[in-house]
Amino acid sequence: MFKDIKNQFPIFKNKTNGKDLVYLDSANSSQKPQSVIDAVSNFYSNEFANVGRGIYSLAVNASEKYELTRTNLKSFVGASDDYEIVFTKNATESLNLVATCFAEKFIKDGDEIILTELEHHANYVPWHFLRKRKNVVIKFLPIDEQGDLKVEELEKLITPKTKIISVTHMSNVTGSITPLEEIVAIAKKHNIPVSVDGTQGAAHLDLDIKKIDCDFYSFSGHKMYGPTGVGLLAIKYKWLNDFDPFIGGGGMIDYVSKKDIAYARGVWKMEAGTMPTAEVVALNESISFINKLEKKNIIKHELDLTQLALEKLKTNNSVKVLTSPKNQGGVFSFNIDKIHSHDVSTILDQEGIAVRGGHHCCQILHEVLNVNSSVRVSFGVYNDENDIDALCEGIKKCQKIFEKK
Amino acid sequence: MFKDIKNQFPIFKNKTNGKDLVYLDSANSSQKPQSVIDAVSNFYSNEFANVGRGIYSLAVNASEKYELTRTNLKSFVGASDDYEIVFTKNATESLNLVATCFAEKFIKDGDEIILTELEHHANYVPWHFLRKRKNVVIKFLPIDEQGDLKVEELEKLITPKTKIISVTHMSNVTGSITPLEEIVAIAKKHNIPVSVDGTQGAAHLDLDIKKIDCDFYSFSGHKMYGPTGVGLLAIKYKWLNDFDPFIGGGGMIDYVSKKDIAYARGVWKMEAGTMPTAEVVALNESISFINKLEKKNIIKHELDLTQLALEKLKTNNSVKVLTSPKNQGGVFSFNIDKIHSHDVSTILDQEGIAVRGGHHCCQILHEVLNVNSSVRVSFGVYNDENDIDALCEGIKKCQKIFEKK
Amino acid sequence: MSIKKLYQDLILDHSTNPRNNKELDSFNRNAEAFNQLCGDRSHVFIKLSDSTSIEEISFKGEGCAICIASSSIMTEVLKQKSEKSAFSIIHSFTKFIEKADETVLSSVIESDRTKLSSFISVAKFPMRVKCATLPWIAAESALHNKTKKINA
Amino acid sequence: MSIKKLYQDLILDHSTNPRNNKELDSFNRNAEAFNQLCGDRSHVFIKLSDSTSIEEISFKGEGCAICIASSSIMTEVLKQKSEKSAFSIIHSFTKFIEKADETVLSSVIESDRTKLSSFISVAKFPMRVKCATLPWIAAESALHNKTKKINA
Ligand SMILES: Cc1ncc(COP(=O)(O)O)c(C=O)c1O
Ligand SMILES: Cc1ncc(COP(=O)(O)O)c(C=O)c1O
Repeated sequence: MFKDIKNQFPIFKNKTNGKDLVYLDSANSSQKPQSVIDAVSNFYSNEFANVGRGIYSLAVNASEKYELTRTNLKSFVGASDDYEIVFTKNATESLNLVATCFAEKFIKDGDEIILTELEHHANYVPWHFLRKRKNVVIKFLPIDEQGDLKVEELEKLITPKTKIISVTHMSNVTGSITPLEEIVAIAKKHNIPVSVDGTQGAAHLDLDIKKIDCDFYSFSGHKMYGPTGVGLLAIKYKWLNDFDPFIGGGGMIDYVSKKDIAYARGVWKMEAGTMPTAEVVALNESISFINKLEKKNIIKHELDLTQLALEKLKTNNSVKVLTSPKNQGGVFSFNIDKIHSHDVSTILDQEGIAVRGGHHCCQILHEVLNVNSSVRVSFGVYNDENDIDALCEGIKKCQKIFEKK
Repeated sequence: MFKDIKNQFPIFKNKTNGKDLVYLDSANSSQKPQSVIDAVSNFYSNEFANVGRGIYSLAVNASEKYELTRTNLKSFVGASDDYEIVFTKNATESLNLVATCFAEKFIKDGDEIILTELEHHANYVPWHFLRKRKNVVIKFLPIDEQGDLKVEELEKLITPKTKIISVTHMSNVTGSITPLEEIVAIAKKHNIPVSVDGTQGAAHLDLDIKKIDCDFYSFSGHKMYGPTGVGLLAIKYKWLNDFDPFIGGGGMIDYVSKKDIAYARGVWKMEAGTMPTAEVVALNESISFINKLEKKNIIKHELDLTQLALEKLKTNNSVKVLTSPKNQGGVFSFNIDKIHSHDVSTILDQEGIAVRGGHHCCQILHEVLNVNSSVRVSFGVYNDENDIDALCEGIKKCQKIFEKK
Repeated sequence: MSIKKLYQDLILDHSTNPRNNKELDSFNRNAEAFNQLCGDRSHVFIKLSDSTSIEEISFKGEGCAICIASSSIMTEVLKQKSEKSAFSIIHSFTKFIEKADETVLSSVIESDRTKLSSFISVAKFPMRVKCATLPWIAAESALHNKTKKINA
Repeated sequence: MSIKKLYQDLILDHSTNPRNNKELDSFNRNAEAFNQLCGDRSHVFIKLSDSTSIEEISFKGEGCAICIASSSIMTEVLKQKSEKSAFSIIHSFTKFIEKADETVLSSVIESDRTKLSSFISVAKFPMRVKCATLPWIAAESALHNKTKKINA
């Protein structure tokens, strides 16, 4: 669908192990289009200054660009005025911010929170900290045989002690898409805020935060064709008022004396120290890149590839795809009979194919599915049918090497 | 001394308000040499992959480059095997990490910590959090009339309840350099660890962490000619073992189940989620850049400029430099009689001169010095005598505008 | 460039000799606004009569020439105004600063308009806009009887 | 390329039919090593005799072909060795893997050397080095009588 789009990504000009690069690891991090790379260089070369501090022209211009990205991100996530965008260093920091700041004010010893079996470690470890610190009880919404969340069981997990529900937008292992609106509707009945790990959703799924109506939505720049070093948090404004700051330093204060400190308000309270300036500025180009292609085209493109890949792999009896979700995005994982995922990854790499082997930071899900690890395939806008053919060939190669014996 | 060095910094090719850029705000953030800018582009264009997760070639190569920066940073700070380097998002996060992780394990209600009147908000607000959370008592080592720390009074501030001392390497307002070795010697007698805010030191002062023998040294990439989005923490290895992680997520765990989590060890424990990959990789070029010029030349260059500037400004009776430290780096601040620092900054900006007006995130110091704000001049390798002449002319212009009345 | 238009005589006059620069002996409205970016602060005191007209108004504060001049001129302009017309002037001035459009001030009486229009160049210096509007934010807040410090 | 050299017959044989792949009924040394990056784990059990020679050795673990083969071959090689020569072999093997230099193995007896040298290509795959050395790290740790799980 996106003809010649690989040309916009310089990485595909190079060979990997003598082969054309077949990049099937976008769920890990996406490659970067030239426009984003140029935005970084350009900012450093012509416009660099620290933002929000100087009042000279360079600094004013830099601050305006920085804020422009914030404004455009609001439209990108479909936020109304109720929401603000906070910049962090990655989705992981956003999720930690939510867990820590929320707990500080609203969670007491023995309270309960609900996660799911699909969660990435980034949406579990921060809550585990609270388990250590405050004896918080963590409950996991289970998945069914297809790998989809059993949303119908959510109600049963909720008690008067349930203080927050935190769920992924899409599994980074199986591609199962969470029915967020259903979950939020149930949570609302009980007045429980919902935090969404949108790291896999932001670049690959329809995103209308007003419609979802969640309280927090965390995601990462580097997974949406943007630079590393910048994370995002869409947050309902009211929480910004309620929360204490997560990290303290310059730029987030109002007034400082030896005796006391008054914090700044709104997003400023949460952005301490020199922020990832060039990264935020360049992120604006990622948004433009995605908007130009149009989300609905991206979704269709990646889904078509996923369907095609799954169909082709079905003909190979030794390939076991982990689950078959009802509602799936452009990610799936599999194992080849008797071959460990790392061996698969190493052998595919020799063919120029980049896939990730391991547990993809989802050890709980792997335990639930009773596999030690898996090979993950995830798509981006630059993938095409040739990539799938290369994958199928590569898998045969793995089998041949291991059959040899 | 560094002839034609401006050519290495593309920002100086452009005009600011029709004038050549006179950048005197390096203490805020330094401009970037072409080699650093190219390193970012190059990494994204030819070598990008997420580090530490994939086992395909691109990922392996990226991980090796990432670790190479760590290795080179160890030499850069003069670390022995006792020290490790942790990557963060900025110096502010490094300082928060130290305060939070240290306090979690070693500070209890009513304990005391010692800061100084010179500290940047980044080395005060995180400790203020503890004051709120644990009733920690914060004491401030005062400065003398010259603006230097009264180190001789440190001993008096120490009590059996003193748990840590955290001091800046150099004031980002007055340029006063802290006698770190003296302070560490006193602290050692009482078995108190010392954390150093090296944000101004790393690129501008002699740095031999073994000799200083502090426990923590926090600094930022963007102030050492490197990219935004990456901070550093040099930390004595033993603390890495003692500390719990600061932020939780992927990459910092050993093993995860629904019931419990085992954290990774060493630096890994502290690097959760996708790190500022391109930033860390490019930072290696900043180190090379500084090493090639040689620290001792940089120090001399910046000191010469500072002396020259101070001498020239002495002839202007309306200019009041805040303090005259005995041991000064390439930073100083001043006020012009009856003209507010922001007005000075705006007027200088029209002449292409970038200086910062305000309290420079050091409100306590300004209160101690009994001024509301000041104009700061700070030097980098690209400054020269012409910049000082421009500054002196610009100051006269300010005076003329305000005399007009 | 417009730097001399920014620092016009009237602004320099008011910044070096600010009028009504004190705390009122008696007041029934007050509010403080604060510019986090630069540390400027403006504390406005108002004595509102029973008929809700501004009998007296003054300010204390720290800040740049623009901020002090704006505070000083504001106290002159708002004095003796009814609460309603004060709100209207505050609103017009804020718009005027942001848009650098003098027609926005057309409803203000001429003697006031002359003073206010000396801030015409501020819009060209985006970081200074807040300096000019800070005391007005404080005044509006005071009139609304909010005493909490505002981070403008 | 060297992918076929990496997955040599001997390695594939041991990875699909690992020897001594169980927990010993009786043992007096054991340790577990863990590769955080990929989740591989190797738990080594040793029965050390009074004369400190390795009477029996076995492993349990999860991991890739390289890791399992290395574990299996290791148990064959270390069995019946004295503690001292076991340390020496562990040391040589680790060096050999890192440097891809067969001469490092010169002090190892020939029948063992043949087996160990099948890992010669691992060094060309940096991310796989840990896979090969993981069980050896566990064995060394067990011999040192450290039972704490190691994150290798
Ligand atoms: C002395 C000092 N400490 C800490 C910081 C904070 O550094 P960063 O903004 O990179 O986190 C700065 C810079 O603003 C500084 O000058
Ligand atoms: C579902 C999910 N959540 C969170 C994360 C963490 O994102 P980051 O590494 O950018 O912090 C990832 C990516 O690894 C992810 O896939």
